[in-house]
Amino acid sequence: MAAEHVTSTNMALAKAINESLRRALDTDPKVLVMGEDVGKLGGVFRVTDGLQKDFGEDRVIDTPLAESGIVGTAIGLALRGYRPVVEIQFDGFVFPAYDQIVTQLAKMHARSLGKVKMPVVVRIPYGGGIGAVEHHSESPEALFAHVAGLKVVSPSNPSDAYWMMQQAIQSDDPVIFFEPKRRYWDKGEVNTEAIPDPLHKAKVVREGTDLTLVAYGPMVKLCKEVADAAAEEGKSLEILDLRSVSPLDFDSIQASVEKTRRLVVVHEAPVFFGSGAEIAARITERCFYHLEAPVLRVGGYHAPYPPARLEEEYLPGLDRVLDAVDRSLAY
Amino acid sequence: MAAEHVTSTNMALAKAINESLRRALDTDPKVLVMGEDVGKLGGVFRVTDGLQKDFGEDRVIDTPLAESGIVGTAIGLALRGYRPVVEIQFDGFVFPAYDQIVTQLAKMHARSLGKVKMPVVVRIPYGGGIGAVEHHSESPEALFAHVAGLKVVSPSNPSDAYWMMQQAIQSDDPVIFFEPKRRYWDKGEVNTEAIPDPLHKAKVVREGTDLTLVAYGPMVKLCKEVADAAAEEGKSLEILDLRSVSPLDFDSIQASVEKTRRLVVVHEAPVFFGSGAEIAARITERCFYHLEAPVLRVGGYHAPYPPARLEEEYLPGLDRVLDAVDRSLAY
Amino acid sequence: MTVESTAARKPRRSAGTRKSPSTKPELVQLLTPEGKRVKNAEYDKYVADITPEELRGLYRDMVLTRRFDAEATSLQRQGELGLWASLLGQEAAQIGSGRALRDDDYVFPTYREHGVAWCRGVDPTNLLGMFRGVNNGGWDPNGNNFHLYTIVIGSQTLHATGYAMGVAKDGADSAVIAYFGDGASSQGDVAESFTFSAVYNAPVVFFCQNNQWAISEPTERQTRVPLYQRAQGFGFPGVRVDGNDVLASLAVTKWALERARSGEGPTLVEAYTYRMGAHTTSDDPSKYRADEEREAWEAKDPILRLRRYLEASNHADEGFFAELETESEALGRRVREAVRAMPDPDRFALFEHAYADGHALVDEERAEFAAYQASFTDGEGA
Amino acid sequence: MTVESTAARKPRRSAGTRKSPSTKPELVQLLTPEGKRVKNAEYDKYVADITPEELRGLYRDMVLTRRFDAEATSLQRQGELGLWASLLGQEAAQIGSGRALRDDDYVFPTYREHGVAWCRGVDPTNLLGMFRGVNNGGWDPNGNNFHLYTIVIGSQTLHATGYAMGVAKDGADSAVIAYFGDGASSQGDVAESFTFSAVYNAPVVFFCQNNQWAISEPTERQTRVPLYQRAQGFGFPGVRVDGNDVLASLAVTKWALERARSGEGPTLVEAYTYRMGAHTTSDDPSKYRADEEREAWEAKDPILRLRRYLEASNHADEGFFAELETESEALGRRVREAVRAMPDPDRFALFEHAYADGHALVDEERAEFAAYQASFTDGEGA
Ligand SMILES: Cc1ncc(C[n+]2csc(CCOP(=O)(O)OP(=O)(O)O)c2C)c(N)n1
Ligand SMILES: Cc1ncc(C[n+]2csc(CCOP(=O)(O)OP(=O)(O)O)c2C)c(N)n1
Ligand SMILES: [Mg+2]
Ligand SMILES: [Mg+2]
Repeated sequence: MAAEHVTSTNMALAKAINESLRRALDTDPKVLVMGEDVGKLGGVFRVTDGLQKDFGEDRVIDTPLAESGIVGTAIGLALRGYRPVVEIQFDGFVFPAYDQIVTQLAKMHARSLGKVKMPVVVRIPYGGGIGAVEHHSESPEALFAHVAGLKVVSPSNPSDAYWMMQQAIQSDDPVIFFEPKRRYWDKGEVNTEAIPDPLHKAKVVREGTDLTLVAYGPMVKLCKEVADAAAEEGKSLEILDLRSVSPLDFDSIQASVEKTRRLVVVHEAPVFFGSGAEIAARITERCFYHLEAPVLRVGGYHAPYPPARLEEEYLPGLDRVLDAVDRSLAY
Repeated sequence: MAAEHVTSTNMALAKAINESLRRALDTDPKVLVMGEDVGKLGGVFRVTDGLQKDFGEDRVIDTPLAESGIVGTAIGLALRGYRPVVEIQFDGFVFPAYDQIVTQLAKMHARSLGKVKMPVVVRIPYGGGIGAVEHHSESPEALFAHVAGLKVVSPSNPSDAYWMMQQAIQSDDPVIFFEPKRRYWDKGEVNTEAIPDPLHKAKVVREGTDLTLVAYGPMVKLCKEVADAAAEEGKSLEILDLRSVSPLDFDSIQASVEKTRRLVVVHEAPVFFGSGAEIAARITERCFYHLEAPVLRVGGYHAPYPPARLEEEYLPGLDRVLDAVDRSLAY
Repeated sequence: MTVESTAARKPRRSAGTRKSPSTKPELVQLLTPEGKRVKNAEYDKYVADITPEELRGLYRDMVLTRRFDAEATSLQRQGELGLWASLLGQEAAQIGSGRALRDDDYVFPTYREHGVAWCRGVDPTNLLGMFRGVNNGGWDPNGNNFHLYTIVIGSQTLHATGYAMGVAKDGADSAVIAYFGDGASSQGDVAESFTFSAVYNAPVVFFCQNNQWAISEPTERQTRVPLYQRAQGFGFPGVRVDGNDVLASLAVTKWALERARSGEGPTLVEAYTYRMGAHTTSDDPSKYRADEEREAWEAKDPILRLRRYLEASNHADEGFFAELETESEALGRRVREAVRAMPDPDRFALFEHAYADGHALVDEERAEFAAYQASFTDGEGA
Repeated sequence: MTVESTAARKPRRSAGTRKSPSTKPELVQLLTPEGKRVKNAEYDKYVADITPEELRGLYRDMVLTRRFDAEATSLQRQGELGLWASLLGQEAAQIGSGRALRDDDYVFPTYREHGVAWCRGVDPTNLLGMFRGVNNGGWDPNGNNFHLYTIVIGSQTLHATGYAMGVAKDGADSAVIAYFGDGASSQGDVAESFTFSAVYNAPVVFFCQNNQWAISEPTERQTRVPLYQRAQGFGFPGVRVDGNDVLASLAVTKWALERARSGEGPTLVEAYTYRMGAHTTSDDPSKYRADEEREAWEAKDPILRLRRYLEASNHADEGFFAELETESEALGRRVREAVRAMPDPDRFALFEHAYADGHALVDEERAEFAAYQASFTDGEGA
């Protein structure tokens, strides 16, 4: 990233998305923002705060309370040449729209043999750690990554949130944009004149030699804490922020694992059939002779997301990840 | 299985399910069969043929054309003490019901702290190979296995179809019952007085020493052909019919892999985030020092299910599985 | 071909400003906001034999429900609850409909039916578990024929319909009632529940509390005609009742339940009411609605209205109101204490109840979790 | 509490036998089955200036569509197609509505709108690709403003609504038409499309061909009142037209499109018609419906009806019919030959178009696939 005449501002992740949406609405008249309560309220997390005021009800659209309708009409708007960015209010409420996403949004481009594009972004605040009630803390990314035709991304910090949203909106493919809701209030520098990395490329956020930690979205920050703690014990962990779940940047993971020879994948979603499974399977295939230990996974359990008072037990935390690191290093 | 006074009949897989439903309707007045066209027509595959005639419209219920409604009302009926067996007409049409399945059916027991049971079976004819149009050939099992609260099974032969359906109906948990539609017409012996194996236990359907092939549903038959072909080349393959995708019987897979030291997983579903990923990840963890080669996966590609004239290229076939076997043995 | 013509179209009316083509919808009302009893040829008979004691009972229900609700709101502010969804303003709709039910009827609530829960005899503190974060549903639905709160908007209307289909299969003459909001009316599931219940003639009452708002969206974002009219296109009657009138809510619900019981099938009741508070304690209504609106609705307060009637008709004396005040305070205290004493769940509860018949992976994960916990010297985790 | 009471309930009427509470629904008809032109105060004006040539054109459209359809059915029997969904009997509904459209209007079909495709100028052989299994949709939707066939029942009604919202945003005065069936009316998506289109006042016509059957289920399994009535509860008009009357279908659709164009918002048209053939070539209607029903509908045949009118009014002579016969045969031949010549897709088409902007995994899989294919000595795979 160029360091000259930088226009960098410190802002929270939610605000970075807000600024990114604002820029998109400003520069492309075809961009629309749609969803429940995105207008005057600015969304329950205020991510769309002020946008309706500035761009009008025709561009920033409060929709009826029906997720299938939101995505289904966004598909129609995309067919008409618009670029809708739709908000699903919480992770657990994307399922009424799942049919439209899987059978229509994901397949329309292929079905038309490339004649129609589907530049639709589906924003989903996801993950736990905010003490919410049921359906407000889930991480369903694997359910989208398995579906061809979709792209699935998740930023971990304000700068990525800003730029990945720009790129998602510019993409002619549907992008499921998972926003780490418990990091909405975390601040970071955003340089709105930077040249961003490609959307689907992973980033080494910390170099290390003993073991690779792979994460995305809310778990990247945790992994940094883990690496700090491990460093105190003399262990050098490399951290890869995947940023994209579909496609997965296996090349970057492979490069890191060929160096460290050990891999631990961390996500909030249940381990069973989660991203970690795919990463473990493919990296083991690619790095069979490099791995000193099996790829270990730290994630949610195979149980419905628990009530808030138990979520700290359910979610990967410092100790659980360190435990996996130790187990890996013990091989 | 006891061999004395056997009442064994040769019948097609579809017929075996029909007989199993008939038995359930006959023995438990709380069992209901529901779905689109399940009545007079007997379903588009005739799996429910004759049931409405014999048990009446009150037990075998033609529903409005609305999958969310079918599963949602089945949940209500289960709350009232019924045991509904609902049919989704084809794999690709389960998605309108996905919300009810994931947010309600799967979570109701946990949400109620065990106070209410959800004995609902969701029957889904799945998979390709029948030359059908779009949405009629998919294998979405991973999308259900990732969801805690559901059980996911798939029989490969008439006997298992019969018995696993009995067990699914008797289960107090929701069971997603994937029926290998291209095997509906395959015949096999069904002993209606046998003592069946546990529902979620894998079966060694062929013993071997050089490599383990793991499959379920429609791919088991293919794996047998693969093993035959490999045998001609002097390779001894062991075949495990998983029967259950959630839970997965890792103990049985591990036992086999500890013997053969090589594993290839075959399914029709896309490889990316598919069952093979979970199996590879966990078995590699369990058998790290036993495996002579990485677990290899053969399955669908990361592309929408293709038009019928291309499905043979998309689906795992004899040569593609043999190729994977060779690659594994080459390590 | 590209679309070129851009002329000729009349300027579109922005949605929400569009007026209903029909005339002003009829609103069933038995008590005016001033507490005057008005006659209604159709519905009077459903409350004809109501006694002063029963009227005081309704009043007491509303007061105690409001008191409980206020206590919950303040417990949330004190950090004892993570969230609270207040029913403030909707007491009459809930108590009126709730008291119309028979014990053997079955209720499918949203997350706001605290007043109905009260009528069913669910201990109010049980409602708080999910809002405190100690469980996702803390009562036995079959204990009081009151299903768990459902958060995914609209889902429960299908459960209610299925349950009602089961009631019909059993040959029972009980009825089922499904609560939902004005926002929920847009969900496909609600429409499907209308279709299924009509086709199977299921004994279910759809009780829509139109409290004018779905979080920040006014009802005009969901429909351009009054919601009760939705029913006729599915082949069953819909009626709009003054949801701030407990007597009317009681009468209309009784009528609808009777229809269900006698094999007439589903009915839609739209209770026209107002969410006087925020959507939940996380919400800030000042972002999207004017104070004056709330003030206008305060004049129609459901509790005040019945009190005026009770006083004017001499059905209740000072002693009653004073006693109720005491009872009210006691309820608040009891709830406060019960919530504070509510223990956190054991960490192993994570793995409980995911399945009724067990699941090998859950067993494996539980064992790993136990070993992990045991690995800490203090035996307590970090 | 358990439910004990089982008495008192009247025996339930089994669903489907329940009669509509309303009176016999009005059916807009301009041509009787006998081919007599009947007056209609409201809709006559939409076909007042229709010329004999245009009438012959409608007839020709219907005949050629039926011929094409029959050819496709027989191509399926010959193994050239994997499946065919015949429109037999629905020609008038489709040609009437299809010819009401302007070029800049946009169509969202189901999988059975071959007649509408014909009106849009989509080459009929293009429709066959997906039924042959060489693609999942073989034409450019923007080429003729005719979207791809949609198989997931009801989905396209939301796409149509969104598209129409876009038309309105553009300030264009074109309209959008969404086709769906009687069965589809039960899907939540269709209800949501009614809600969205009403709330945003979108210029869309919902055209429901009620062909009496959803595979084996009669319309009574979907609704207990006539389907056109569904619209009013969402705040827009619904009308039932004789779907076997091409003139009436044309007139009513024109009216509805005009409403859309002039900012009046959505309209529901229920075209009352009959699926004279099987659901698809995979279906066997003898399992669930009586021959007599079909025979009764044959008397109302849409093509016969217009022919009688053309003949009685001397709008067409023997020569016209003879020439059409020849054209018809030529079309059949052309379709037959085109289908037989349709090549199988290249195997690498598997990986094409999954994404517009590419996807690393698809690239990787394509490369592996290529290497795998190349590994065979014959270069052809097994
Ligand atoms: C499927 C789904 N989408 C979104 C939400 C988030 N949400 C919770 S309450 C609510 C508004 C509900 O409005 P209404 O139905 O009128 O009920 P009210 O809250 O006014 O009682 C929304 C959008 C949800 N719970 N479920
Ligand atoms: C969501 C979904 N569920 C089920 C099916 C299977 N299916 C295909 S056509 C059909 C009946 C459709 O009936 P209707 O809407 O009346 O249209 P018609 O076929 O009569 O034209 C069904 C159930 C489907 N395609 N999509
Ligand atoms: Mg509301
Ligand atoms: Mg039909």
